[in-house]
Amino acid sequence: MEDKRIGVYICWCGTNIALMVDVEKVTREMAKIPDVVISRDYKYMCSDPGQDLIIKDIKENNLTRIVVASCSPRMHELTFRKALKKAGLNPYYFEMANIREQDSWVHTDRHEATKKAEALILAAINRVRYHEALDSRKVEIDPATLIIGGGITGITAALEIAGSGEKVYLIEQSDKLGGLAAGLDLTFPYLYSAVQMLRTLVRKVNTDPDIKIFLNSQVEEIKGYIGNFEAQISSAEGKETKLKFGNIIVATGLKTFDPSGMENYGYGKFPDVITSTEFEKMLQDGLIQKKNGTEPENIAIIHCVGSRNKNYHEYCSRICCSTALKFANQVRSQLPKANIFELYADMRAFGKGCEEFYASTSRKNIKFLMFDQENELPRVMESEKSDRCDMLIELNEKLSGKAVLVPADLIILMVGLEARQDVKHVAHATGLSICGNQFYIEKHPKLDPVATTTYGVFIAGACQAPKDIPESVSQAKAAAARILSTIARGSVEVEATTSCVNEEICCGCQTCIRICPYSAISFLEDKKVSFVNEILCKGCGTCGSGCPTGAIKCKHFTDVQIFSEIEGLLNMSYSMEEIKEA
Amino acid sequence: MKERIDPRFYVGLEEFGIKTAEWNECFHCGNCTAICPLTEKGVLFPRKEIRLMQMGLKKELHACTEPWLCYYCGDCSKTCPRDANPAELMMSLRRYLTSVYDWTGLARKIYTSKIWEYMLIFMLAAIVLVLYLKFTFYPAAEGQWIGADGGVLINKIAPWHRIHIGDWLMAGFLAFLLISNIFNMWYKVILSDKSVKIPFPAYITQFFSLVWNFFTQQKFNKCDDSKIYWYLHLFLMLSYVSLFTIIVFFLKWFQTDIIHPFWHPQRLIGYIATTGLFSGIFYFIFNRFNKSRQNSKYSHITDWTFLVLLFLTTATGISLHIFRISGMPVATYYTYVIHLMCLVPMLTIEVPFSKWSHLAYRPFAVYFANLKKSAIILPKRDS
Amino acid sequence: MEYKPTILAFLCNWCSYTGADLAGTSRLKYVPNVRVIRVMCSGRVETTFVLKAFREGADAVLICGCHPGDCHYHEGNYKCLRRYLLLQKYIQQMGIHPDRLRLEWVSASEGNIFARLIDEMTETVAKLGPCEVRKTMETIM
Amino acid sequence: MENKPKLKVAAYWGAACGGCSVSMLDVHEKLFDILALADFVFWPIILDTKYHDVEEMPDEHIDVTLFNGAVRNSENEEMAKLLRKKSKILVAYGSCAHMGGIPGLANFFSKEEIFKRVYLENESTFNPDGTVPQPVCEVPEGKLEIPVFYNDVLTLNQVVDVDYYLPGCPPQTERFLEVFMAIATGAELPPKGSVVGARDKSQCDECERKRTDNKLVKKFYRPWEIYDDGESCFLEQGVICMGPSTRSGCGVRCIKGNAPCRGCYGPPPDVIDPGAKMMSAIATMIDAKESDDIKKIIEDIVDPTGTFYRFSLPAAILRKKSIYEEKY
Repeated sequence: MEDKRIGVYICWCGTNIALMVDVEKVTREMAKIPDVVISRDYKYMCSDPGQDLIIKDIKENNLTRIVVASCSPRMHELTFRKALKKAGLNPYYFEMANIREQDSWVHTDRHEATKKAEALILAAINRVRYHEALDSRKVEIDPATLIIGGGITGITAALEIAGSGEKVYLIEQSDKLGGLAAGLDLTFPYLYSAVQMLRTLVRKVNTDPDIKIFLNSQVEEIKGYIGNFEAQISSAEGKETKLKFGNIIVATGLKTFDPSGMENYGYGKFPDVITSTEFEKMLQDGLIQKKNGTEPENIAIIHCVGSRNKNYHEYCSRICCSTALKFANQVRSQLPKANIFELYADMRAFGKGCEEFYASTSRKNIKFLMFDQENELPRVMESEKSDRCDMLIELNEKLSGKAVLVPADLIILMVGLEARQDVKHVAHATGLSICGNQFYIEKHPKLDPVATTTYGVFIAGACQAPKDIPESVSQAKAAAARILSTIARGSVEVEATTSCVNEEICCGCQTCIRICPYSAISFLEDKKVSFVNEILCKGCGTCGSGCPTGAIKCKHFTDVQIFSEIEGLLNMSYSMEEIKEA
Repeated sequence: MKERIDPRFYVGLEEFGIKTAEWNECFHCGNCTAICPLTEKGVLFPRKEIRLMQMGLKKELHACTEPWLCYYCGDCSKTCPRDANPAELMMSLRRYLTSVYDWTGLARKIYTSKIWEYMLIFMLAAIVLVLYLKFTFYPAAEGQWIGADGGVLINKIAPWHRIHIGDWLMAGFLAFLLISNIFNMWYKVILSDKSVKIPFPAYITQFFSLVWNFFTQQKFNKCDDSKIYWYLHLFLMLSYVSLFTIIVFFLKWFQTDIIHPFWHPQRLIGYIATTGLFSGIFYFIFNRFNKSRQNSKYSHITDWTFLVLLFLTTATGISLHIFRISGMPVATYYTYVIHLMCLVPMLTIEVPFSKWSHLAYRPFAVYFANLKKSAIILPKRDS
Repeated sequence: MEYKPTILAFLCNWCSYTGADLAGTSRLKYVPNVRVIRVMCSGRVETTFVLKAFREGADAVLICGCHPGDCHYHEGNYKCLRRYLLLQKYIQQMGIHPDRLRLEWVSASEGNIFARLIDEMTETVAKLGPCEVRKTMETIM
Repeated sequence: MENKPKLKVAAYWGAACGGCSVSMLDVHEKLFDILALADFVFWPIILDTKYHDVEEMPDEHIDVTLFNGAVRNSENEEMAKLLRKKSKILVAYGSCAHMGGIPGLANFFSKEEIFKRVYLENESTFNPDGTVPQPVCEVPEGKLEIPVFYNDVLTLNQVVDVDYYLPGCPPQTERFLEVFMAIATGAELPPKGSVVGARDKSQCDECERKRTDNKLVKKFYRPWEIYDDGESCFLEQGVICMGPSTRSGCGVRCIKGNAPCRGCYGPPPDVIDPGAKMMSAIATMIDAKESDDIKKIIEDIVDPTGTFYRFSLPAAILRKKSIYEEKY
């Protein structure tokens, strides 16, 4: 075994780490560890000068292993691996200690935090000793792309990709393209017609030779990996199609919240309590009227139905406020005499032109009444004959602190957005993770919002979180651009941390074969041993811990690596115990 | 019972100076309440009134004493980020509330239509003229009209007891209206507010605040930056009240044939009061002209009418005095009638129906507000 | 000085480790007794690792994975659950208190849950006192 | 050939059942070949040599010592140390010396518990004065000393440095012969510390039973609880078989005898703790997703430690029960 020359680099992250961890002390301590040739601290390791520092040291002091203690590896592991590569060192001769997200940011006792940092770094040093050189593999990219979801996001992405002559498969569950946008009349804040907008887009998609559309269809399961996916598409008529493609865009969007569960709004009980979706339909048909066909005199628009409320969804659905303002405008122009009430919890008219839209709307004698999500929500009640209106809304008006009654003949519930029922199915098929709100999780919330942790799978539009049309469209184009760039390159590098079988040891018990979720392991009848297809393997390591002979090695997560990590973490904490006793 | 929102409430209130375009802009940041020197626990104006306006909660608004507690320093309007001009809303609300308290409905007419206002003024003036011609004597050539001291024998022209009868009729009339309106106010502010219940003793214990505020207007003092405004306002008010009492109750002593020496209280008080009135009037007129002060930026027609009438009354009053001591019977005769023709409409219109009524409503508002404070607050929401 | 237990935690990369990071990015505070080892999937956590941890002096071992059904690798977390339950039986046989080994599901969005979990677990383990396994193994007679 | 000095061989047993010695004697007629190459200088069960004879030998006088049995008391340890000193090559012979073996299961109990059970509570023991062995006791004739009974059972390499391990309970005589001959004929020896007389691949490699990849288990059985079909993999029948994490070399004897492997041959290379490895593997085979279902299935594994560590407890990561047992 070649001698280990380890370089340890500890990041201040400005004050983020240095405030809670005594970086200089840790640096000194680490220098004492055997095999550690260099131990440095630096303001921002991830910065270019920071990386150059490492590269320089590797070259000058021919370091063979690098440990960086800074933020989460989920943040910068790749950054530093690249640096190692630059320096001509195998990128996997690197280990990271997370002393920011899991130390300096979460602890309040500087001494303790410093001790913890030492333990974490020691563990990393221990571990990196046993790291082995791995080479990341290149895989060819199938230029076709699968887009799940034929909403405005999916359509835009499809057009974008097909626009540069690449094949696109567009899967839509329903019988027509357009998604939620297809249900809209006008769009806020400039009151363009959504219908017209979509019509042109859909026409383009339908006529584009590079786009193959599957209506009433859904993805059964997706096999493979970036560049070489393979999927089973089944249509409502039970027609099965096999597709091959290199990348996936998930643009499944969201569905509107069903208010039937909220008895206080009496949806379903009162005929003239309708959802925003139903009202859009009404507007598309061009006539605002009650179920009995007469014209409503008092129209109440209730915001945040199912949104920003602990009992339903805590998040803000983002589109409802501006839509409600749009409604107010449309009602005002159709029924100049009508009394219009907006019952809102908070007016969130963010985004270009929307605050102005709110201001102009508020000057059209529209009553903005605030309710309190914490307190009782507004309650719709039957009215007396004497009230001269069909319904009354009981409301604790927040700004005045008065309990009041709001007359209403037509009540529009601004229903929020929520995950579709099949979100889990799609997540499993595509290997995406779902957050607490059942939205797909992006790779990085700020720096990489359309990529996901699964290579070759991108998310765009509302399925990642509620979004309005411009946001969805720009995400669609972003995702498309990402894919086009990989197609242009023709191949991509993928992780090397897979499993492999030591044929000298494997006894062919075949325990591992069913363990693998990607059926990457097969049994070689001739040799009587198991074999891992490293292209299919995604490196979860479950087979390794299921193998009774120790024949399966999980690269980069080997027993000995983890053992040494454990020793590092605990011995340090033991010496701490002794310190305490002393 | 919860009050129902009335989106049309604001309709027709523009006449009082309630500018929808302004208060509608308010988005309730609360700066006005924060800056107001009079805001205290339980009295959170002017945001409250704006909100009630926006929501059209009539009952709630009528139960408000706050407009009367505001002395229009205008800080709220200065700091308002939306130019919702709360101060002016409070001013306009005072006009509106005056009309609300007034059961005859005349106040609303006067505030909302010039025609009505002037018609009333001229009608009253006419009545005065007729009565004057009927019950007084023209100083014809024959007969002795000049006294030994060279002053006009005014009681020969307009005998004080006859005038006195007129005074009393008027005073009675005013008193009746004013008191009944105050009862109306009490009903709207205290009785119809189900959330409070006033223990009777409070009425007595708080009575002092009524009197005290009537004379000192110390609240007013708290909110003004330049003291001069408050002093002049107080001076004017006191001069007005003293003259009013003298004329209504001590006319015999005030309207004499003999000319007292300059230092005689009768004359002295007269002069001081006149100065008080004049300085006040001129100061206010000046303000309303150059709009330097926030509270004089916007002038309702009735504000002008009031000032003009008051000015004329004072002016004619003092010139009447001058003509008398300088022994000019005819001038005295005519001036006297003009003086009455200004005075009577001024009082009859302004005191019960218009601006002048605030001299009663303000202290009562403070009184009622204190009553409410001292009262046990019952749970706000009826559930 | 009051006794501070050491908890060794195995977190799966996709849910729990991300959740722990979230606790950091949202600046939640928890006790500094936990030492985290990142594995790609809770399915990788082998009985050997847990025993090793106790042997090396961990007072408690925590395994966190994605919620059932949410595993990034489909079913790794179920495999982990099975191992965990068998281990529980084994360590109890070896005289280790069951509370010293825990399996919890922490999703990528549950930073707060992770933080609370660490605090609460530290408390329970602190009540148990130091884990004597390491000492036991070191003493011969 | 003639003038080549004979190999000096010693054999000793620590805490053992004697099976190992028998496995050596099972060479039958091959004994002559052995004796042709070697002299036994010390072997208590067949030669009347005494400890002091060994003590008198010069260091490294013995070429090979085959030490079987675990280290349980001071005598075992003393002799292990002595023989180490006197031998060139020390071989841990059999499971007990290798991993503690069956006696190692005593690590479940403390010395006190064991004495209590054996000398006081044992139904067949009559011991009214409750006498328990004392290392030293005074008798009229003078002072009596017996070895000190340790609290733990130890493997040989836990007390002395071991050159080779010859696993098995007992080791197969053929394997013994192979190894012995290799040493005797001066063939090239594997690196120190390696396991000899066993293959790297584990049992399944030699096992003739039918195996598929379907190792999902809905219920575990102990061997007598089911009718073994005699041909399909024990694991697939739900019988826990240590075969996968046990070296082959025994010629899959137990399995051939329709009994699942118990793991006496010890773990394949790189496996630190065969029990743990096997536990890990067995757990993944459980065919259930809900905790309660899984627990139910696990209930059938009545005694995990006894099952997975039958021969290897003292060599395991947790080599004994925590003496500071926690109450719950």
